[in-house]
Amino acid sequence: MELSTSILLTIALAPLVGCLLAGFLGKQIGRVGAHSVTILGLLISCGLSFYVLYQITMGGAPVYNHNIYTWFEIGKYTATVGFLIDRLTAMMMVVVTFVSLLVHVYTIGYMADDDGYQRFFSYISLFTFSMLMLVMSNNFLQLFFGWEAVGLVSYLLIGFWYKRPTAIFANLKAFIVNRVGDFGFLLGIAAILYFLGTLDYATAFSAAPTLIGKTLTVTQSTQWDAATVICILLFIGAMGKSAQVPLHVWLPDSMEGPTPISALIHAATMVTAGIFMVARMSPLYELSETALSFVLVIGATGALFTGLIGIVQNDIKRVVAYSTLSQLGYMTVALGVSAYAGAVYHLMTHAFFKALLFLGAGSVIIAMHHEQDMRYMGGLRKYMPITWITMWIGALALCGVPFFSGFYSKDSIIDAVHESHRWGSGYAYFCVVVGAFVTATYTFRQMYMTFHGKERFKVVEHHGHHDAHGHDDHHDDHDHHEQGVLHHPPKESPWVVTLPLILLAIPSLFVGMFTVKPMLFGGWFGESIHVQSANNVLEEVGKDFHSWWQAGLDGFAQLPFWLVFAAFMMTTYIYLFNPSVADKIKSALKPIWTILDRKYWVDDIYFAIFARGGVALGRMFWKGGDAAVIDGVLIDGSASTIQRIASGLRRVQSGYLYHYAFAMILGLILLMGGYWLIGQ
Amino acid sequence: MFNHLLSLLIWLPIVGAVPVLLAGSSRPNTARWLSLLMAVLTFAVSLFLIPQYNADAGGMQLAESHMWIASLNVHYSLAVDGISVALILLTTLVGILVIVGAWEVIQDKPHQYMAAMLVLEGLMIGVFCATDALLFYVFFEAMLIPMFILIGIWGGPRRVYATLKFFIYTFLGSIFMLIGLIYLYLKAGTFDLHTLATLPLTLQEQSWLFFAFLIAFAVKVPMVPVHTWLPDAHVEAPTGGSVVLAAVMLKIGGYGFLRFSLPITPDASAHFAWFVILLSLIAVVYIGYVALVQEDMKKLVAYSSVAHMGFVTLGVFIAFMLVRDLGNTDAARLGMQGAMVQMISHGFVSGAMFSCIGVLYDRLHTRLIKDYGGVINVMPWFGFLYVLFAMANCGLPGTSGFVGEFMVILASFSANPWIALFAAFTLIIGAAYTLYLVKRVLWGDVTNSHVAEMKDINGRETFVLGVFAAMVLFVGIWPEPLTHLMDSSVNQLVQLLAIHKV
Amino acid sequence: MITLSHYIVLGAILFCISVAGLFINRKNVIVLLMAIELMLLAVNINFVAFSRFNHDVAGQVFVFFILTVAAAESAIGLAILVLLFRNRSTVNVAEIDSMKG
Amino acid sequence: MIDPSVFQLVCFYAFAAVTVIAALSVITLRNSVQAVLSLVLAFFSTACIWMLAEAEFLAIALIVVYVGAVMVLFLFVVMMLDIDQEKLREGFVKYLPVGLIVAVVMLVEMLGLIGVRVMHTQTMGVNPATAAGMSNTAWLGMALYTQYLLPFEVAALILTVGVIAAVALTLRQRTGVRHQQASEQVAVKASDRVRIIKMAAERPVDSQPASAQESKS
Repeated sequence: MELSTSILLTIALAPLVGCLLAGFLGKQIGRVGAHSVTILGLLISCGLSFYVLYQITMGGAPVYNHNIYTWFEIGKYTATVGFLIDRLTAMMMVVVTFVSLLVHVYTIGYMADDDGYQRFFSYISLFTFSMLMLVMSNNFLQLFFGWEAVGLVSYLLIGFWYKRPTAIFANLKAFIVNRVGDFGFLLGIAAILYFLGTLDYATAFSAAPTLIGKTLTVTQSTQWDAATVICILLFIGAMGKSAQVPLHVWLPDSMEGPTPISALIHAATMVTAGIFMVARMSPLYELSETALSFVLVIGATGALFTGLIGIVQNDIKRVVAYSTLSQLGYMTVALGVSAYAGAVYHLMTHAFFKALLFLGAGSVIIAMHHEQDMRYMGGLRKYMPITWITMWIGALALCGVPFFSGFYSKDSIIDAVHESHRWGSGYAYFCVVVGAFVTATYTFRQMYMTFHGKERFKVVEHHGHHDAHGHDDHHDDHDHHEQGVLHHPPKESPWVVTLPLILLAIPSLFVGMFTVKPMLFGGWFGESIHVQSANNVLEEVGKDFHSWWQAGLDGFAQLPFWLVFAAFMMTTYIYLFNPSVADKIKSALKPIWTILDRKYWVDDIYFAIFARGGVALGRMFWKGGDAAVIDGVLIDGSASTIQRIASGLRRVQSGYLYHYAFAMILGLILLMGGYWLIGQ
Repeated sequence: MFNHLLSLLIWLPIVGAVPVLLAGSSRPNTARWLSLLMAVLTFAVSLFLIPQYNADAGGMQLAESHMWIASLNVHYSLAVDGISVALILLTTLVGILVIVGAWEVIQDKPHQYMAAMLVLEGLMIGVFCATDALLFYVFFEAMLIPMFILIGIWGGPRRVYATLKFFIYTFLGSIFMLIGLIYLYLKAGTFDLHTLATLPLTLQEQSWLFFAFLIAFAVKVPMVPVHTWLPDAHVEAPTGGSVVLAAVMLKIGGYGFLRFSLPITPDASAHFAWFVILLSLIAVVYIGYVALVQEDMKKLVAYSSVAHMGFVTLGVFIAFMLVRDLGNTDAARLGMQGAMVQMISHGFVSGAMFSCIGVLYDRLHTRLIKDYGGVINVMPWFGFLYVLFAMANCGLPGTSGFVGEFMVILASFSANPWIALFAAFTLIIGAAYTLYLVKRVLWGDVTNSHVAEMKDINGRETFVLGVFAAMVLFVGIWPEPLTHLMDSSVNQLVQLLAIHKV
Repeated sequence: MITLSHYIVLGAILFCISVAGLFINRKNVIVLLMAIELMLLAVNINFVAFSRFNHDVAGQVFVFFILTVAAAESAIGLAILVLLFRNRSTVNVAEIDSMKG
Repeated sequence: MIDPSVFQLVCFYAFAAVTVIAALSVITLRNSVQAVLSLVLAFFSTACIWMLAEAEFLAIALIVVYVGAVMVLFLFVVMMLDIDQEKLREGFVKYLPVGLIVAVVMLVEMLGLIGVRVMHTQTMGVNPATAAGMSNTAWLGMALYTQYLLPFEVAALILTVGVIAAVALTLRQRTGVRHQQASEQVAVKASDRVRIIKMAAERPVDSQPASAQESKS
């Protein structure tokens, strides 16, 4: 049965309606009204998304690809707005709406005392709309619309607490770094239009083989392969959005935003847009080995080196943020070896367990009264058991412990890299395997520092004063309240917070077992993902795959598991039994620690070159170019030259009659003399 | 009425200015209401253009012609094509908004202010309608007078410097155009633009004429390096003056390229297209950096106008490259259409940005960025609109600012990837300067007690900004009506490009 | 035998004398006015001479007009002079400099 | 018997010499009154020269109008104003060389340009007025009242305007002098002179009813 347009429109627009209601009528409908309308919108959207997924997979609905309206039509170029619903899209829709729905619910608890409650709901519903437009798009224009719109919402949400200087710095940084990516992305779209003459996915993909042999004249003597140029340009966009090295710098800073959006935008959905995009463009990427190698190396670098930074972080959210960077690297590696299904699969499992970890971290932060520094936590497990257990599930999934969802996705990526013979795959294999150890290290360190060991905070009861110090005004006096001192003991978060945790823990634990076979090896994605048979590493991996049970058991015997185990042993020793070792190691490896703590100085270099350099350049252009040369020399210069001449001439205009008479007569004499001379 | 629709559009506001002026300073409210009535009437009349103009047919329509100066064979001849219609609608809409925007703001001689605005509106419509070169020139120059008055009387402290600079700059530029027109007249014996377009000219003649026109219109657009009058004029102009200046008057430069450079000197334009493209790219990159470090909000937006207008000239002249060198007329249409959409869009976006600055200025009487900070705390609705316009200014999809830039970048990639690369640089630098402004003005904690006392926008301001926002979103979400209106006209222009005169 | 050149040379000499008068009496408005009268006289001599020698009435008619206008001019000039003296107690041109930029 | 033409030439030289000397004394004499008188002399001798050219009307007109009216006006003004002669002579010596050089250069240039030699051959010939069979005055009058009527009228107008302007300029409005304003006297109305007011015959007892009554009426 064909999917109906009205259902798809409802899916996309329901969150938008919620957003508009909560945003414009926030005061009128109140807090309850705001979260009711947005959650209702999301419920509709999520329910219908599940229905669409069901129809596409089980109901035998054909791929939906129709335009809604024409955006512009000029000559042979048309741009439209429309939907393309295939299995890839359907899966993304479910992931987006499901995580978003849970985050909406979670927000009720997390933002309970915030002044900007309605505004927040409006924003996250707007985000959901934008993200749906991105994934449901059937053309590059709409993709770019969604791409930038999620960037906008991300900007607004990172700067949600706009009074914090760090937050408004972070959101500016995020937007501009994303724009650097979009710069490449837009050029990529322009290249597609130039080579393929269309912005429509289906037309472009079917015409993709014609790219072979086409080149782009870069200079008179240099020709670049068309497919490579297109793919690399598009991937630059993905590097910005999916925070790949070297455009990753915005993601850790984006943790300035409230935790729900860290979970929704900066872990589960928006940052994976780049992964989704490359998977969607697989027919193009398959045409260029060079571009895929580029993707592979970038991804591998991110997977390992950003993970390393995670080890030295003390902010609970930043650990998860760096882990996100690292995991995005894994997905990119999968793309790089043509294991698109693996990447998307990891995207899905990651969406669940990373959202879980973020929301769990948020739950901890609520309990700690917006204290995010793990050095002032510890032993929280007895105060908040649900958070503790669900976060452990997420942590194990992240580490890729067998039978957890993360295991199936991550392990198959590692295997796929192993199978690949692409240039750079050796380096990538090293990175992802070592990355497994690194992942486990920072994850366990985080869990131990947060939930286990000694309590490193004091509880000082302040009766009568505690209303004023509730966390409704956290962002105001966050800075001046003494670290490590709580005014009442930490307690488990309310059900609106824990329910999403539990609902996310379930797929984090089980989704891998049930979906690994069809989605990774069963060709579930069908036509949505195109892999050339020579590149099909997942098929190679799939030859050894029999069942989820068998694969899980096999997992215990493989290198990644033993690396995780080693990391487990090491962190257990250090953080659970002998915390002083940590400081010793830190001082012993001071140079390395410094490198990691300074994040390889990438931020500093960027800030020095691009921010300060840009301002200095601008000042030079302004003062030197506009003010000095154009205005000073050309404009005011010519004016003042005229003025100088005029003031010289003005002296002649003395106002004395006899001067004028004299000049007249002199002129007469000269005239006559001249005439006389000529007459001679 | 429809036979003289264009004349009506031109003269309604100009004649309407007389009763406004007669209302005198003793009856300011009568003057305000009268001028609003005139502006609304003009807008209503301009709406008739939409059904009257046949967008599918394109070409010059609704023509009227009368002998004006018989001894010089000058005609009072008017006609519009799709591009003019779009620009006229923009003018009449902005005309209403500036009058509403100045309602209580202008307390000093409001009747004269309103009358000047109405006259200016009529003259600008005249520029967009004129199909006789001398008539065009008369409107083109006459426009300076009300603007000169607006800045000179209701302007800021350095208004004398700014008005002089503005006037001399533009006047000097148009003198060259006049010389070019006189040469053409001596050659053709007429000022009729259509005849001039078919006049055969050698490449050398065309080159001289091309540069004469280029200087005139480059000043108006303005292009680097003759842009420095714009920041000064904007800074000193009253809000309404800035809005009209940015929203409509700059467009006349771009429009002039289409009406003069393109049909009269196609070969020279193609020959020197690289030069204009280079200047446009410098405008995008160089001016972007200059905008980044501005300390005055109006200057910043003024510089961003220069950068955005760079896309207009880029789009127009990239078409030459595409048609002449590559034979890709569709991409040329895309680029030209992009330039046109960018003109309309920039009208809304920059108008809105200047209105926003006006709103702030009315409250704090300063335009320096450092005097603000944390405005969102006290003016949330204003903040919402300001962010929307800022996003439009940095070309976010879904706002009108994106459409034109998108089309031009797509077209320029087809011409040369490097041009597209530099043009697309606006994505980064545009976002940087706009959002850096937003960060310093809007976000953050309230920085001083003056900001703390600011009141959110009132109904009148909400109306002005709301109309701008609606237009920005409409064009951004569904540009097809706008592109369709101009498409056949753009197509005909592109056909003209291909015709070699030598 | 009187020839045309006699008259013309006389006119030229008178004109040059009055030019010299303008120079050396640059301060005294009265003398300046008189020098201008002399100049007009020189011109008139030329007109009369040309009229007589070329048998054309126009020259003498023109002299008539010049006399008329010169009379009006000196009347107004003297009136201004009187006014000037009344207000500023001087006819020294050097002191009349309110137009000086 | 002397040849009439030689006599004419001698007369011309004599009058010309007087004219030049008179002109020189106009610009050099220290005393303004003397200068004006010199100017009168210059005009007078010029009139004689014109006589030699048989322009009798203009010669007489020059004497009557100029010497009789304008020069008297000059003299009148010069004598009326109390002018400090010494101060006005400042720079006389200083500018004398410049003035002389300019004058001489100009003279040389003029004579050179005019081409005196060519004109030297041109003789007076027959008097056009006599040829037309009328006197010089009639000859001039014929031209003036026919061909040049409009300029003549304009000239008259200019003279009138000049007279009015001269009077207007020198007219002095003295303060403290009583004038009769005829126009105001004629335009006066009865209401300007007498104000008739209605008032009660008796003094009101209290103000309240009185004001009420007043407003009623």
